[in-house]
Amino acid sequence: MSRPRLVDRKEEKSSLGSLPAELLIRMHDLMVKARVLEERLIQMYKSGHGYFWIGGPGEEAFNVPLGLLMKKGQGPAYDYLHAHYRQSATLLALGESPIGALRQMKNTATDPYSGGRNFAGHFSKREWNIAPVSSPIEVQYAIAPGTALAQKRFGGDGITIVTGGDAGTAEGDFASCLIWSSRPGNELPILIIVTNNQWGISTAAATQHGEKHISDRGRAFNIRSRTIDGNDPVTSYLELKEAMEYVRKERKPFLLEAMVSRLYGHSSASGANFVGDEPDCIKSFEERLEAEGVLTRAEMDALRKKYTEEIAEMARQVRDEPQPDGASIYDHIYWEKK
Amino acid sequence: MSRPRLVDRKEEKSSLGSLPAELLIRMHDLMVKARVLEERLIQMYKSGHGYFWIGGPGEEAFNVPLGLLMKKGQGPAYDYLHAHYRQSATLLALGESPIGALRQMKNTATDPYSGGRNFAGHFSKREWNIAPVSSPIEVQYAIAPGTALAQKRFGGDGITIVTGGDAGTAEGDFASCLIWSSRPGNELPILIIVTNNQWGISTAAATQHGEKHISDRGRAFNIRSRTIDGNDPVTSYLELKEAMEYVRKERKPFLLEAMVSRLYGHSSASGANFVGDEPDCIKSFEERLEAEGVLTRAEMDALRKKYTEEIAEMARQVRDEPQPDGASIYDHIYWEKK
Amino acid sequence: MANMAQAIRMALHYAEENLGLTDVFGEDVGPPLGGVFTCTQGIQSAWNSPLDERGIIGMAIGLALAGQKPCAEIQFCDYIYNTIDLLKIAGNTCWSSNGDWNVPMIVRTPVGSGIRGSIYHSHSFDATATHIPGWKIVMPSTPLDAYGLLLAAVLEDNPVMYLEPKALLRIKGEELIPGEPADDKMLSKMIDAPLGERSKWKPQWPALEKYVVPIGKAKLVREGLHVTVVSWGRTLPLAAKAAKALAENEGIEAEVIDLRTLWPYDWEMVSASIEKTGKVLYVNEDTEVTNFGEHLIRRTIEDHFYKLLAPPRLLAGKFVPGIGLADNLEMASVPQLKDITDAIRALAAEQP
Amino acid sequence: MANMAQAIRMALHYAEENLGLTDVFGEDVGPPLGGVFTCTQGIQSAWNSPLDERGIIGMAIGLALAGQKPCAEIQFCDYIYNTIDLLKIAGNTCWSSNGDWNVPMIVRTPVGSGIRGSIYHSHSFDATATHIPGWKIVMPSTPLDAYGLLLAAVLEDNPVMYLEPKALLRIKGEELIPGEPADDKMLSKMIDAPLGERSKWKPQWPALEKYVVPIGKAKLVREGLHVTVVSWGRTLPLAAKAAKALAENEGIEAEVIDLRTLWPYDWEMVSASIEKTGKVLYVNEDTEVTNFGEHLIRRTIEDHFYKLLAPPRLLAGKFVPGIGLADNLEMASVPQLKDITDAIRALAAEQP
Ligand SMILES: Cc1ncc(C[n+]2csc(CCOP(=O)(O)OP(=O)(O)O)c2C)c(N)n1
Ligand SMILES: Cc1ncc(C[n+]2csc(CCOP(=O)(O)OP(=O)(O)O)c2C)c(N)n1
Ligand SMILES: [Mg+2]
Ligand SMILES: [Mg+2]
Repeated sequence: MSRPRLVDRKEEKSSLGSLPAELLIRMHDLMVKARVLEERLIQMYKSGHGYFWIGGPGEEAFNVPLGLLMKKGQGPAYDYLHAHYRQSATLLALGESPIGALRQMKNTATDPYSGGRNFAGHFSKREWNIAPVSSPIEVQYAIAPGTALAQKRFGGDGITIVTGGDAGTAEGDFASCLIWSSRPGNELPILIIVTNNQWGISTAAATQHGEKHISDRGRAFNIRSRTIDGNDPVTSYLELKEAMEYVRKERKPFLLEAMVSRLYGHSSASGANFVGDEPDCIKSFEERLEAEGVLTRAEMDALRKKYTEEIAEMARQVRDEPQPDGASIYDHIYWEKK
Repeated sequence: MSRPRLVDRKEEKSSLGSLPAELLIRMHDLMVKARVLEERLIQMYKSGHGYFWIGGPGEEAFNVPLGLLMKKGQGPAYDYLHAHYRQSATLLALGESPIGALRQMKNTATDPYSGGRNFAGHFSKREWNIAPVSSPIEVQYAIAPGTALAQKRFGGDGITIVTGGDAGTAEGDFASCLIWSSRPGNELPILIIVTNNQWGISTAAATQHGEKHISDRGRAFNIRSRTIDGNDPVTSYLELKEAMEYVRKERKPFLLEAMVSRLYGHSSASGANFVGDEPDCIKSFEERLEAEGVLTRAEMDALRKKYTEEIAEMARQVRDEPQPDGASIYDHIYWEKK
Repeated sequence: MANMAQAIRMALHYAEENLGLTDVFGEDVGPPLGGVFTCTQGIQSAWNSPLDERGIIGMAIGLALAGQKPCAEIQFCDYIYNTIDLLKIAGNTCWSSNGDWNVPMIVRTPVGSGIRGSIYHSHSFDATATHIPGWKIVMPSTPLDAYGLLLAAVLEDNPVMYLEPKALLRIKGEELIPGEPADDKMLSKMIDAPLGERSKWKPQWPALEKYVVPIGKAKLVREGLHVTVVSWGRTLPLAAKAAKALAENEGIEAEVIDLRTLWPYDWEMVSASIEKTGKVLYVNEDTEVTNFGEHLIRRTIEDHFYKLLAPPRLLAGKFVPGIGLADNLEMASVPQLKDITDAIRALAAEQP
Repeated sequence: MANMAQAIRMALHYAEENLGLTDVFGEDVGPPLGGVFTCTQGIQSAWNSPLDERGIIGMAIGLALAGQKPCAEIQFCDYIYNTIDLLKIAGNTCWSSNGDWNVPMIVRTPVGSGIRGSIYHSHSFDATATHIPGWKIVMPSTPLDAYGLLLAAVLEDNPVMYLEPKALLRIKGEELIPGEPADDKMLSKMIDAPLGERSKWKPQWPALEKYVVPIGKAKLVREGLHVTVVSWGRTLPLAAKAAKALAENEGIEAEVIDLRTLWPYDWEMVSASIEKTGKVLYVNEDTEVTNFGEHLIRRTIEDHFYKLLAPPRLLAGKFVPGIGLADNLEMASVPQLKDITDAIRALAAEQP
């Protein structure tokens, strides 16, 4: 895989100055919060407080702006998110408390996303149009056009957002998404995102993918397509904003590929250790924030400490929460009218 | 769908003179033979000598050269064909007798392709590397990379050819074929063909496909790709030859989209009547052959008459052949060593 | 009387007008064709999709998540087998999200043999469908039930698999659908699209009424004392016919139950009948290994073993890779009238 | 002794060296990982594929058609459900072409619960696989059988589904694989890839010998007179353990059969045992509706009804949409030691 092509913003780093300091600080805050959460989840796994970890450290620079830019609410007037399992940062940026993720890690009955049934990172929140994350790779790309069609019909500016990894684009569902999103006269308001970390578990993208950029696959369908540096939160914010505005207004699809890192490997199955040889979006962002005088090192250290403590406290709380009952397996097989 | 883009040979009709008269006559002969066969199959269906017809009238100008250019034989040194259900002309061009198709139409025990089990047009001939045609649309695109990989490994110049319709490219298997054929360092010797008749049963391609040309989908994978006029046998021959030479030599994939006609509608389910408003490749080829003095009208009429009689005679023969026994349903569930 | 294809069409019309059905879609479902079996002709909300079954099921799930009420069609159930993972997702979404989301979608698909459909237009889907949790699965054998079950499906909050026995789609019913005109020629003029050019055609719908066949309720088709026959779909009318002839000619009184809903099924009715007869034959045309009828046999054994007068029997499709095109092959592969008659007779005669 | 993952690895090695196995492939099957359960570490012909199960099965079919001998892996059987149509094609190609082509391919895939795999790493595939004609289906419960069945699979001319009970992959065997060194530490040093950097690592294979467990032969794991227990995969060792304890503590003598091949299965052995005991319990962990054990019950009823001393029983997974992550959920969803013990005890005690 070649390096990301920064279509408009060329090779130079995006300038922090293109965003207000307040927003930069907010993004940084959320990125740190998300990282601390994921590191806590890993620690829980390592100390036996969960069976499996998978999550998004290394994708914060992209996932935080995504959450900030989403139109949050329930129903077709608002944005739908069909996420994959690396998007805690998006959820936090939307305003979710980290405790839900901790509960799911510990598979407690209180887990708000699955009641202790599903793995970490498998969010679901109907109240905010967060469709349930399911483990099979790429199925969300087959499903997302459905919410987008409902929105096309509804009008307004609500859009559908679907995300997944690079390796998964080899599944036919990714192609289905492109096809169903670009039917002539029935183009859908859908932002099709690929977070490309250049790995599928142990398999390097370069060994399996003949595409220079995954986003090139959109071109045959006349879908506006772009590959960006997802490790830069400023680029991510600006590119997402532009793409989302296009989708909201034109009611047409946009394919956005974000180059990101996978900072703790694939999952707990591969050890969940810090990899060290991939760009760390928080580290580089913090260097820039410090260099440009937006935040001091001390402020940033304090922030991380604050979140570490807060989330550690939540983890302690979760530890004592009850596990679901065996008999509860029969609950919710069918819908219970509310 | 826009008109075919004749990449190299622009808008002008390909010249008959670019091929020797002998070859033109041979192609014409086979095209007529194939058309007469299909029309006989339709007639058999209409007079109750078969339950279902589907086939290739309107694709002869492309399918005949394909058969002529194939390297016929068994095993990886020869070409594999993963066909769909409109390719009688390819089989005839390879040297197959029409009687097999008639037998399959009449579902006799003598049907060489399925012993009376499968629909018309569902060829299978291991001796010539013709993989069994199966009804589910597009699965051949998932399977074909397998024979191509065996050939890559084997060396030589045998290639894999896979064909299917335009509507079917919406299935994920078409995308899978592009991906598996273009793995970096493992590119496969495969000629990926789409015969685009701009319809899927009753559904116009223009209503479902945002692609200008289906062949554009190859570009993202750096697959050499082209759309040609499949109604012109000279163009088809030359383009196929070029594409096949590339695949044979370079051992890399090529995506070829041929614009063709569907002269009797989708199948017997839609009536199997002549449609009249689509280009008829035999008619236009015959006009050119006559104009350029390659064949006279009388010769061509005689040829058609000859095939009509020969094939009618075969149909009469087939009429009296036995049906398979009920008890035979248990035969060949598993392989019987030969 | 309407045939089953017309009944389905009328139900879709009633549902889009009155029950909030929003999308009827799939390959060739919209104009001009209105479905390969004409089931969706004249439906306002019918539209053609790309040729992509995974896309179709995915679209239905997405629409349902967004509050729409979609009814997707898979043109033949033979082509649904690349979507089983998505069907499983539709069936597990409510459970996996611990009751947060539901997926109120319908999948309609023609099943079974009877039209010389060869290997890929003859499949049954009973076994595979009933092995997927979270769905409700129905299969009418009469036009009136087709109408009533489809209305029930539209009113459901959960995914419903609506299986259409293709051999019965063109068979006229014996009961009027509420609102249907008594004269079928008139009905045909009103709601069947003309052959050929039809771009300006519009159906004239009769004043249909609401008629719901509750999901989960079987139908007692014929009363009898000697043996219980449980069937559904194409084989049900054959079972009824066999039972009638056996009663008239041989004094064998078979009780015939149309299961209608495969899941959750009406065990109460089946069980009561077995209680009475002590003998049960399950008939369906799916292949016989890991067959849904085998589940019903297990259930029978669990609840009735010590009172049975003979082993519960299964008559189903042969375990072969396909249904061959030639007559002899199809006849030998799936239960025919004679097979069913023989099986009932043998079971009735069976003595420990 | 080797564990099952090592046994599979050794079988693949033996087969690529001696039996013409050409391709071992799938997601993360090649270097550096050698499979998520290490089953393909050090295999010469192992290679990584794109993340595309349909492409994997399609590739295997194509390779088999071209005279290769592929062994494809689906990383978890939970992810095989979008390929059922292709599996059906692999199973029907010989029949559809009237014996013209065969498809000698293997699909290996881990199945079942036992590692807290939550909804999508706990599926069983018995029911779905046994409903597809044209395949042979095996499922070892010991490393030695894993070795012998995999060699048999490579020698087969037809598609073979090789199901790996994931809970047993890391369990050491009690019998030596022919050629395996007696010391497992030594074995591990020879054939387990080191953690971390391993790009230069090469396995040192022991001098393995040919050992074939014929497809279609079950194994009598324990003799007994009171009740027959038929199981396979994860639940088999539990059944054996339960039987042992019941014999030692309660005088209940259960005969335990490891079916090993699900299709075509060894009815001769099962039938003879039922003949002897008059009571049979089928245990598996797939969901219990339209379950392969229900087929075996039907078969039992057909052949043994009048001589049975109690109804044949099924103990299987609960019919819920998934296996939940939390301990309590997994334990409540699929048979555990206690459930099996209770079921054997109850059946042994059952009196008409
Ligand atoms: C259909 C399916 N196949 C296989 C898996 C096992 N699996 C889980 S994650 C993964 C790799 C995904 O790679 P990518 O799409 O690039 O996403 P990433 O994890 O890198 O973010 C695989 C193969 C799965 N979950 N679903
Ligand atoms: C998987 C699958 N879905 C649906 C069908 C039913 N069907 C048969 S042919 C056809 C249209 C195919 O159109 P296209 O791919 O363009 O090929 P053409 O018939 O036009 O040559 C459809 C939908 C099928 N055979 N297989
Ligand atoms: Mg990745
Ligand atoms: Mg077409």
